[in-house]
Amino acid sequence: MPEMTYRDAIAEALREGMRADPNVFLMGEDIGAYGGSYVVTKGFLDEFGENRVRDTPIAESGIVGAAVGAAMAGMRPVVEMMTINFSLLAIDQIVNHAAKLLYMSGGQIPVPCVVRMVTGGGSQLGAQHSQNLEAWYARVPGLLVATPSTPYDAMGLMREALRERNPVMFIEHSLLYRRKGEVPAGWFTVPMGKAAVTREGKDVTIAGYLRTAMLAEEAADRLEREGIDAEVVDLRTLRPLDLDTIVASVQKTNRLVVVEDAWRTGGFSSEICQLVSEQAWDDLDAPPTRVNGADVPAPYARNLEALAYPVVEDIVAAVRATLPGARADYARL
Amino acid sequence: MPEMTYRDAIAEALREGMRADPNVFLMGEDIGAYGGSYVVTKGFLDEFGENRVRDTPIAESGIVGAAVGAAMAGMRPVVEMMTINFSLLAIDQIVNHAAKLLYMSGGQIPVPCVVRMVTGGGSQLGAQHSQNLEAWYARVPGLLVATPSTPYDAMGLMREALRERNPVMFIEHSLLYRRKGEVPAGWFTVPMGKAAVTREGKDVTIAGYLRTAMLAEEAADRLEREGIDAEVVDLRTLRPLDLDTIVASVQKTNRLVVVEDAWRTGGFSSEICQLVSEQAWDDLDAPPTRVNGADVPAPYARNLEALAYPVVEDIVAAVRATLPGARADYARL
Amino acid sequence: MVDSITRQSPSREQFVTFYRQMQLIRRFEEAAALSYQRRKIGGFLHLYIGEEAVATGMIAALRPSDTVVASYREHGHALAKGMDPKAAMAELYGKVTGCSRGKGGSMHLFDTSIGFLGGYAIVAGQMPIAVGLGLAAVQAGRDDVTMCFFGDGAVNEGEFHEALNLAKIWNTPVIFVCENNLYGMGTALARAHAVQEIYRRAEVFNIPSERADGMDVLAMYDVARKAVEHARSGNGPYFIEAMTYRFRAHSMADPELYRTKEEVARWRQRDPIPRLRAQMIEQGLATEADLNAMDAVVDRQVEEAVRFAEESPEPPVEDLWRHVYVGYDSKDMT
Amino acid sequence: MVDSITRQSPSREQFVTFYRQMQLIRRFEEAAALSYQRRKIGGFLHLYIGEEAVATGMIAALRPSDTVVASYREHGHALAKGMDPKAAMAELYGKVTGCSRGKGGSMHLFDTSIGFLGGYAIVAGQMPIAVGLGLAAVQAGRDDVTMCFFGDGAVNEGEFHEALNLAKIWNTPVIFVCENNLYGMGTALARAHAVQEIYRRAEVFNIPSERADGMDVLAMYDVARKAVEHARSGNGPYFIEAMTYRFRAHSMADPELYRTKEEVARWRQRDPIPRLRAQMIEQGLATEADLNAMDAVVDRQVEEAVRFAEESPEPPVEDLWRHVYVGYDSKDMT
Ligand SMILES: Cc1ncc(C[n+]2csc(CCOP(=O)(O)OP(=O)(O)O)c2C)c(N)n1
Ligand SMILES: Cc1ncc(C[n+]2csc(CCOP(=O)(O)OP(=O)(O)O)c2C)c(N)n1
Ligand SMILES: [Mg+2]
Ligand SMILES: [Mg+2]
Repeated sequence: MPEMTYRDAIAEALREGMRADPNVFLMGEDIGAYGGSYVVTKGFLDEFGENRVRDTPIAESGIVGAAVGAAMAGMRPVVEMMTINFSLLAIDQIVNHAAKLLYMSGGQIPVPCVVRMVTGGGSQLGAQHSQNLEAWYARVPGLLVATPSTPYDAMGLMREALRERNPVMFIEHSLLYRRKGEVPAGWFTVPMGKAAVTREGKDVTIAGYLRTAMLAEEAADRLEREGIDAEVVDLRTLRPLDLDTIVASVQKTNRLVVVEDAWRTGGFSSEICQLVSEQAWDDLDAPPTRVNGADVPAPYARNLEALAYPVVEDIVAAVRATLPGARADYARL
Repeated sequence: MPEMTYRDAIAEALREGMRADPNVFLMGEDIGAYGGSYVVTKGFLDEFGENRVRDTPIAESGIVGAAVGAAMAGMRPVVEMMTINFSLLAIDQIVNHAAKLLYMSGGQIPVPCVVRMVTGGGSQLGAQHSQNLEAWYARVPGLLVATPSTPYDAMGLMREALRERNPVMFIEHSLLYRRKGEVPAGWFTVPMGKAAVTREGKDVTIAGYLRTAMLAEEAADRLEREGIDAEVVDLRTLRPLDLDTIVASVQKTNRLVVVEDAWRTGGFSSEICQLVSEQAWDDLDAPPTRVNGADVPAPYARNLEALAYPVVEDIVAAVRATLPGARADYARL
Repeated sequence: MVDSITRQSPSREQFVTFYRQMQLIRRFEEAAALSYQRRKIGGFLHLYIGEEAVATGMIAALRPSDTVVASYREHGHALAKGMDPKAAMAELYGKVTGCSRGKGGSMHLFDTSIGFLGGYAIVAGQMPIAVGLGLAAVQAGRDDVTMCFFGDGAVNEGEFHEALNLAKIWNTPVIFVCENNLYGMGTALARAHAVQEIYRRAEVFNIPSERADGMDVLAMYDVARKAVEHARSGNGPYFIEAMTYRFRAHSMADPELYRTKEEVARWRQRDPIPRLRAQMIEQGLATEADLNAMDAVVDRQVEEAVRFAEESPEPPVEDLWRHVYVGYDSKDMT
Repeated sequence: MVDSITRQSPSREQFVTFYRQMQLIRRFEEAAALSYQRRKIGGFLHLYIGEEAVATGMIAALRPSDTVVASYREHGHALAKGMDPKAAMAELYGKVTGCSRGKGGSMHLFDTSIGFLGGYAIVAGQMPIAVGLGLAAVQAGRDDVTMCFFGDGAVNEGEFHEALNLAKIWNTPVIFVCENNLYGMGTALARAHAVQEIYRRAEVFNIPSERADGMDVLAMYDVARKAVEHARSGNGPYFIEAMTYRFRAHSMADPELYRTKEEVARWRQRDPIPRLRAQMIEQGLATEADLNAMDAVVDRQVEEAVRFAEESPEPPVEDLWRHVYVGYDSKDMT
């Protein structure tokens, strides 16, 4: 099967979507002449022209609001929000408008738009540019939240996003853009709300999304060498969340570790752990566990930043702590 | 002891704070001539004048940003954000600025400001005016989040907020303003991060905050009649969260129900449940349970809105489901 | 200020339409106030009484495929765009027969079939949305226009600024109508605005703008035609500041501490409805009796609307979980 | 545009100060670029090369108790306000000896002891903060002023608009300095701004405003004195649009697809440093040898700064959890 990067997979799905549907158009800061801050939309301006690849002023709320309005009127705008940090300036339009119009109008007004945004730290961009805020959007009734970790999922989910009838927050992790993976040449999609078991195992379930789905697989490799057989679940979308797949896995392994780059307090990992406690209590042999980023604004210094996000060792340690005999250590995690 | 309303308790603490410290001043939309949307600052303009009771234009980001700047320069601004819904327009200044300046500056720049906001639904204000978003702020390192439910706590926490060296999100619930309670005449404060056990019991722990702390007490009364002895914990602040008090209670009762008006998915209740699973796993006789608002934008119609927020019966049912013999029902909750 | 084009005298029919429309809005609002006092309507209620000439005159220049968005003070705009008063009143009552199935309420009227696209309760939130509606027309090559109503208070929000700039650089057919009623809740213009000539704010975006007398429906209609013509011909946005006044409180909860009774009384003398009435009589377009007959028709319409609302059923409880998503079960998201 | 007051000819000493300052910024930035290429500096790096005259001229009009805020392109402003180049470079290196203990990085320089209050990476985020700093002076009855630097791109953000209005209605002593370098990242002015005369944006807030030549440090100093005098005397905010140009890419990652080499070359001919140099020689204020000697001093200063940064220790690991709160253990919040 052909290999492709995560970046190219997103670009390809967008290009294909624009070719197929004249209602699809892009808006965002520096997506055109500049080529996109993360170089996803390179070449788009040449192919589709200024009308369908709209460079915008720096005005996040205005842009997202305009996307909402365009979507209400039957277009299918795709906004590049550059990074999720800047989406805080547009969050009112996302949460109070995009997510609520269908409901407030008694079902009259769907808002089919896609807001792409880069999440995550790890590149020494400092406190204001390194947040993982996707859990906030996953909290909001009315929004869908896609969080692909592989080129395959990125392409498949973007294809779905482009034919969704609901607003989709499409979250990309900056450290994944160069990730390569197999992507079939033919048509496929990845449905919203269907997690992937990317590795089967019987001793523990490790769940992640975006970068941490990749990390979870690395941790599973490492654990294998210790004789621990981990199952890995890549969530792929946070809303809808495929709880059934997680629960089914935990029913087999009896242990759960959820890994997330985001701050620990109030992260989506606690939601998932709690859902599993509710639905699979009798199957659990240890408390569901989280591995998260440190609850601090992102520090700039390389050595500090390295401590602020989960690494494979953290996952391995968390898994070990769920295993029989290790429970006493737990509180020290 | 003298009785006082929740509204008057907040007003009194503010008035007293302004009298004692010339650096304290208020800013907000319609806090002066109009008398405050929730009539908290009535009479303040007359007593303190326009300079210290600043009616502002409708410009949430500007106002909060100005408060951040004033705090950086040694003042102690108190912003009235009217409702938490509008704070989405200022969330960048709160999350990316107020919460991060101390850290980014390597400890140089404290931001001692208070942002007051009304949270909650239940008054048929519709989808855009009825959200409970306090969990978002409780998620952010750098912020403190106070959530008083009684006049006593409101006064005590506001007094603390006015001498804090960190930004405090002071959350008030609109349905509590008329609540009366005893407030001693002398000086007292309520420290950040100290929950209150408002009722002792041995069978189950019910935790809540703001309106749901009150609801939890009502549920405990109801349960008493059924012979169930519930302990009630009023969290009082979400960040810091007094986990020790919750865990100590659960170690006694072995059961936890957390009640919250907010959307279920990603609420602070899941965080608390998960924390208790982590710290008191062996003490739990049933999965920690949540009672939440429905995961929908708030509907306007009275009958629908009544279904969107927890009522006493929901808590009672959740408690029953945690008791021996009731487990089979659990999944149906 | 842009020069006024020569005023064309409207036909008798237009006078009658304006009169009926304004009277309908007035009576609708009065009925709503009564129902609110009877606790039949919940939440906030913001009345448009006094400002009827603005929505009436402006929207009269639109065609059905054009769209309108407004703030929470939008009953008048909805009715002017053609909303059935029954559906509007039932919405205020939170009934399933309401235009938003009772799920929106007074601040969130919607009816896509007539191009009335809301009803927004976040001050200025509708402004970028209006730009998007206009942008859609540009993208699709349609010549529909969008009319966006907002208050003087909205002018200081960042979204006002972002929306105007975007509207201009994208050359979108959006007519911005600032309903300057001199107060944002209790905050008087002078205390919130560095510059009080709001129409001037548009100048720095090169958007043609002008002030108009919002207490005169004919003046509003005049400027509306010019603005619509401008936008529909591909010349981009247009900005109108309508000087008006709300005769009632900001919402039903407001004790009006911030203005004097005299000020209100002064403005009431400029009431757009008696004014039009007098003009019609003066110009021989209608007699007192004609106008009274029209009033009676309107009264019946409003009574019917109230009765309809009273008698309609509440939304079914399943509606709580409906309309969160298209195509997903909202109970099954986690 | 406000009329220019008569230019007072600066003293020789001032010329020397300006020259040294601009040269220090230039060399500092060049050294930073090298260190970045050597991967000693992480994250984004936005160089101020070409724009030195703006910060230098403007900040020269301030006194130590006045405050300055700027964007992520703020090394020059920090140095001009008196930051030790060692502390600045160490911050870029993420060392504990950095002005922000290595926790801020290139975009977040802070030094309260000299009134340099950041270093902000959210476009326009510093603007309402500047208003707050000014407001604090008003509240406390101090006559300090705040200078707020931001780019042309920031002008379209809602916060720009909110900040200007607040600054004016509260009569705060804030000097807004728009560094119009013609691009926001790769977006040219004309493509993002409905009106390209940015200083005009201030007119609708009744804030006096003018354009100045940002490639001429003397011109900047002139207008700075006028603005500071205005603000310090209690007349409220002032707005300056400095026409300038960045000679380098937006950040080190930018391949500059959006402008031509010729355009850059044209602007390089207006480089403020050779220009001042020529003026000094022409006016007999310094010889080539004098200026070379000054250059050598600056070079040593920058070398020292780099050495200091290289040799300084990283922050201790405990620093990860420090400075989240004053007075709380940040590990103990839940
Ligand atoms: C973002 C936001 N901030 C504050 C409010 C509260 N609020 C509701 S109406 C209003 C005044 C708006 O005044 P104006 O725009 O002049 O409209 P008017 O009510 O006069 O028609 C305010 C502050 C809100 N709904 N949304
Ligand atoms: C709110 C926000 N949106 C987008 C960005 C990404 N961004 C960083 S710099 C920049 C361009 C800013 O241009 P300008 O204000 O002209 O400043 P300059 O870089 O030219 O000095 C953009 C869009 C950001 N940092 N913050
Ligand atoms: Mg108004
Ligand atoms: Mg620029």
